Amino acid sequence: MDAPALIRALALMGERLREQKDWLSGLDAACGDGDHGVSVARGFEAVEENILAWAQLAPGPILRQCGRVLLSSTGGAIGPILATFFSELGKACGDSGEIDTPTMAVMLQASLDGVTRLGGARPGDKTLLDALAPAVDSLRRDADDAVPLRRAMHRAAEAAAGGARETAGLVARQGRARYLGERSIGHPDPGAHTMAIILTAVADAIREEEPRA
Amino acid sequence: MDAPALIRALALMGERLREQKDWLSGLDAACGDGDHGVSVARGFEAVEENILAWAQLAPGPILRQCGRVLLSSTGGAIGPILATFFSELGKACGDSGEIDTPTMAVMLQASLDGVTRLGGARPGDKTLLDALAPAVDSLRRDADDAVPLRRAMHRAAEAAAGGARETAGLVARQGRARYLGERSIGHPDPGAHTMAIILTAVADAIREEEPRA
Amino acid sequence: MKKLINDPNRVREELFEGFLAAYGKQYNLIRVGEGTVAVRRDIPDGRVAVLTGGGSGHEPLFLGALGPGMADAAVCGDIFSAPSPDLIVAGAGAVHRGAGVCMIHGNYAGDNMNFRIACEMLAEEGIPTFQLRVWDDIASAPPARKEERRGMTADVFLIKIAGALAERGASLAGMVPVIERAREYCRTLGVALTSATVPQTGKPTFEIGESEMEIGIGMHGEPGVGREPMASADSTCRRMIDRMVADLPFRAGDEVLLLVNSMGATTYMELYIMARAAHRVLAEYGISVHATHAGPFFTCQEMAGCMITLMKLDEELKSLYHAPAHSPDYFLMRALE
Amino acid sequence: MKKLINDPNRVREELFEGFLAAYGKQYNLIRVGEGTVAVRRDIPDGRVAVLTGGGSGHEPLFLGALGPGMADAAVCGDIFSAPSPDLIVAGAGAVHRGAGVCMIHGNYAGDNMNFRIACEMLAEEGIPTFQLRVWDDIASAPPARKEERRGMTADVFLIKIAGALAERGASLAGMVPVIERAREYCRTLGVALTSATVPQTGKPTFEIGESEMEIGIGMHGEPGVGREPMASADSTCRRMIDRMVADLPFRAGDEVLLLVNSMGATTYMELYIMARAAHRVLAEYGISVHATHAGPFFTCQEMAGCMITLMKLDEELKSLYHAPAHSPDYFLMRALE
Ligand SMILES: Nc1ncnc2c1ncn2[C@@H]1O[C@H](COP(=O)(O)OP(=O)(O)O)[C@@H](O)[C@H]1O
Ligand SMILES: Nc1ncnc2c1ncn2[C@@H]1O[C@H](COP(=O)(O)OP(=O)(O)O)[C@@H](O)[C@H]1O
Ligand SMILES: [Mg+2]
Ligand SMILES: [Mg+2]
Ligand SMILES: [Mg+2]
Ligand SMILES: [Mg+2]
Repeated sequence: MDAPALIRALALMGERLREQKDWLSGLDAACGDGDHGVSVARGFEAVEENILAWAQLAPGPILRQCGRVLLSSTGGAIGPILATFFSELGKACGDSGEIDTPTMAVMLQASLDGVTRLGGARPGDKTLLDALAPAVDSLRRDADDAVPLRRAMHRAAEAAAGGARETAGLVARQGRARYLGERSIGHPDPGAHTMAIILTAVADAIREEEPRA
Repeated sequence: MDAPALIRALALMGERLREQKDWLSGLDAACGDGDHGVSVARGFEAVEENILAWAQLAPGPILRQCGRVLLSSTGGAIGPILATFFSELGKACGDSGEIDTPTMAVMLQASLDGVTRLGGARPGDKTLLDALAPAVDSLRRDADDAVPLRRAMHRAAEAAAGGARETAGLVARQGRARYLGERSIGHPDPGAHTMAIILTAVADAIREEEPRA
Repeated sequence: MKKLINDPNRVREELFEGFLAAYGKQYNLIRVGEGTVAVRRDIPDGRVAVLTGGGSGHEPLFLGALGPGMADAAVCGDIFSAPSPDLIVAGAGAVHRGAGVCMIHGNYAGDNMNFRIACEMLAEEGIPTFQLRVWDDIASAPPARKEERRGMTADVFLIKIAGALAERGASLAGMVPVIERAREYCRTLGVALTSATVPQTGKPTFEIGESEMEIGIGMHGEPGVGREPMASADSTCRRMIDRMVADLPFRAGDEVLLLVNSMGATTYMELYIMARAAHRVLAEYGISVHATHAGPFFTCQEMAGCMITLMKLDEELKSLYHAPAHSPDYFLMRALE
Repeated sequence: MKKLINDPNRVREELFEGFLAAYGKQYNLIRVGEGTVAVRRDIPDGRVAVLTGGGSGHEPLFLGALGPGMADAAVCGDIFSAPSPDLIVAGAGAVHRGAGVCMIHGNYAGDNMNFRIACEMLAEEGIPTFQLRVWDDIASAPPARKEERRGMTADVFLIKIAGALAERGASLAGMVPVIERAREYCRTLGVALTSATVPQTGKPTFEIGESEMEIGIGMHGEPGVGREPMASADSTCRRMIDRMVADLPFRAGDEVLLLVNSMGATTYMELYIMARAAHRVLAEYGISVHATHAGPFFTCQEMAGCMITLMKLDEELKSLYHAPAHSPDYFLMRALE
């Protein structure tokens, strides 16, 4: 995955998050304050305004810039979380112009650690981590088996989507939802679904003719 | 009309005003703030609590005491108006133990002047004066014709009731109703109906065996 | 009717007792007699006393105006009805320090008559009084019949001016022309979005449609200019300011105090947005705002709506506005020099 | 949704501009950069700066707390959402006078993370900070997990204490134990009668039945102890005070500050009646009330409900409470000695 593919991924996730805006806000209304989809869409709108200016940059700087823009324009708890997710991806990516499966595994692991440090959440707390963690595990396995990035990324995205769906069975222990305790069971976590949409967009943006690892 | 008859009249008007409380408040709701009946009933409730203590007094002092009690417990615009009405009746009555038609005419005229001085209203302004003024005219005619008080008082009360009904056709120029201007036409004035009820109770409390003038 | 009260027929007494519990100690306030009269203890001798009052249910006014440099006595009638003369006489008697009592109240039939009777009774006791009837609502009568206009939030500024004059030792006669000029310089207009509920009856004060508003409406729903469709804060505020400016008239170069009053349930968000609009429209007229006060001062239970008061300033009124003052519900705290 | 606003998506900017128009001149407040950060100009050198902030829509907090002896900077996020780190950094940078910045904000996930990132960014610029997360709502978590409790009206008292310490030249490190003790001494509990409408969406923050109330409910409708039938002010207040007293616990002989907060559309009548009940119940516990503040301090649009905050006082905190202070929306004005 190179810079142009990354730019395509950012545009694709922005578009899809805008389409799912009301659905995501609806999920947040069940256990929170119902603004999640609106906040995320607002963040990626700001990203889209900046994308052209980043076209010449390497993947690392693009991801770090994306993190900074999300930090100042998303709002809510999801703002700093997504900002940390993208800036940690960018830091771990360094200056390489091409991201392969092993690099992406290291990058996703770094973002998982960053978000955990920021919010103090753990897998099972019914947060975005419950989509990110399975994606990281899947990608590390595929990196060990030298699976090419497009397939590896799709399997990671599916793991994330599965994780997001499974959050419905969990009791929330972070954010506004935690105040419902048991009553949060039955409602999936909006942040986890946002993460699944992001990772799926990354996978879909990787072109077929990637050189086999 | 002697002191016991006056006491009977006060009790009778209190009872009737309490029965008509909601009707009177309803009239006030049309052009005002809907509290007229409640205020008047509250005032006469306080009068009833004091009536026994006044049984030994002459009519003048009873009326003045009644005015003082209404002043402190009725509230709203009607409080001071009724208080002035009763205290002026009491002042004009002096110490005489017996009220005949000429004395009642002088007393009602005095109360009309007192209420006019207090509120600055004139007949035709759609206020309580539009019931009191016709009653005063009727009583003064009957005083000249030496009509006995019971009959004279009933005719005065009828004149007041007629005046109260006719206020529906007037444009309010006093109190809250005046802010409606033309829109107050079609709604009778609650204060005028209260005055009619008061004068009717006075008439009904006068016993048949009053010595013919 | 969902309200945090106890017996609806005892709200007047209970809110009064709660106010005294909250601020009595801090402001040297005591109850006078059985009724609902609160007075300040530490009023210096020989000084004019300032008394205000009216129906309860409009809090913070009138109790919230008690304090140094503001009101010395507050007399509260039942919810929405004038206090009786003997309550007013009791309050005036308790704060009279030999120089007379200046009474400030809204221009309503019940208030006018009860205060007038009280003043007559006080005169018989040798206590001189002056009765300032406040008539700042431009919607309730044309300029030619100003004396018929309802009293709204101008009380807040007029109590401040009277309190400052009294604090400076002015005589009752000396205060009259200044507070009458201040009254003349005040114009108010309100806009209502929803009505409110009367605690004792649970009934609404008036009816208004889901998407309607009414400019000029009275505090208890007395009709104003007429119902119209909801409009934006900017356009509504412009129309209100235009009418007030034309009414005095305010002229370019004038300096004013601006009060943006919540009628009970209006958010500060809306008050700040209306203040923003007011500042812009006044600037277009070349009228400068000396100070702004936004918040709930004179309310009507949980009514949603906003009242704007403008008071023209001259040098004397400006210095009286800045005189030190302190009261429980932030009535024009000592402004920063 | 009937509100006096313009474009629902610009309420944050417009209420901010209105606030600055109303009080900017009077309190030497200026805007910092493009966002919604208001800071005081006249902060002496070498003094710790006090910064507060959070989502808009809760006015008067956080803007209304700006002023001498109170907050030096207020950073406002969108309606009900935390301000971004770069806004916080801009505000802190503008008021830093060499002795660091003390940040006071509610204990919400978004606020905690954004303020934490901002503090890390400021540390890189050599500006020391202390982040006081306010967690006074006893309904949101058991005493053992206090750090998970939501922040409510205790901000009002804590900003006053921090502002007084800074005014007296305390160092940042020196302030920490005092404001942490003050936080420890604060307990809050709310009761909601109605929900409110979010301006941008026109949707209600939560649903509640016609004859229901909920004790312990969060500002945006986060569930509390549970729905129950409407009850009288006295019985509701007693249950709230009982739980708060048991939680600290407050003991006989303690002296407290009492705040009776309107959540947006609650009448002063109800606040005074709740204050009356609070004073009586506290007296039964032998707990004395040093001072009471009733009014709208921390609201949620036009939500009807009441929040009670108790803060235990010791001699140091009492003298800091009495330190001079002045702010636009009457945040604990200089209390009368
Ligand atoms: N401590 C945390 N760690 C990781 N994710 C979190 C944390 N707290 C909240 N989240 C994520 O944030 C999402 C809520 O975002 P948002 O609605 O913007 O927050 P809020 O409106 O409560 O400020 C949740 O669905 C959850 O996935
Ligand atoms: N100036 C006045 N002179 C005589 N009667 C008046 C005057 N103003 C009002 N009233 C009478 O008072 C009645 C209203 O009484 P009430 O409802 O108690 O007043 P409010 O509620 O407006 O204080 C009117 O029906 C009218 O008859
Ligand atoms: Mg949310
Ligand atoms: Mg009436
Ligand atoms: Mg009335
Ligand atoms: Mg939010």
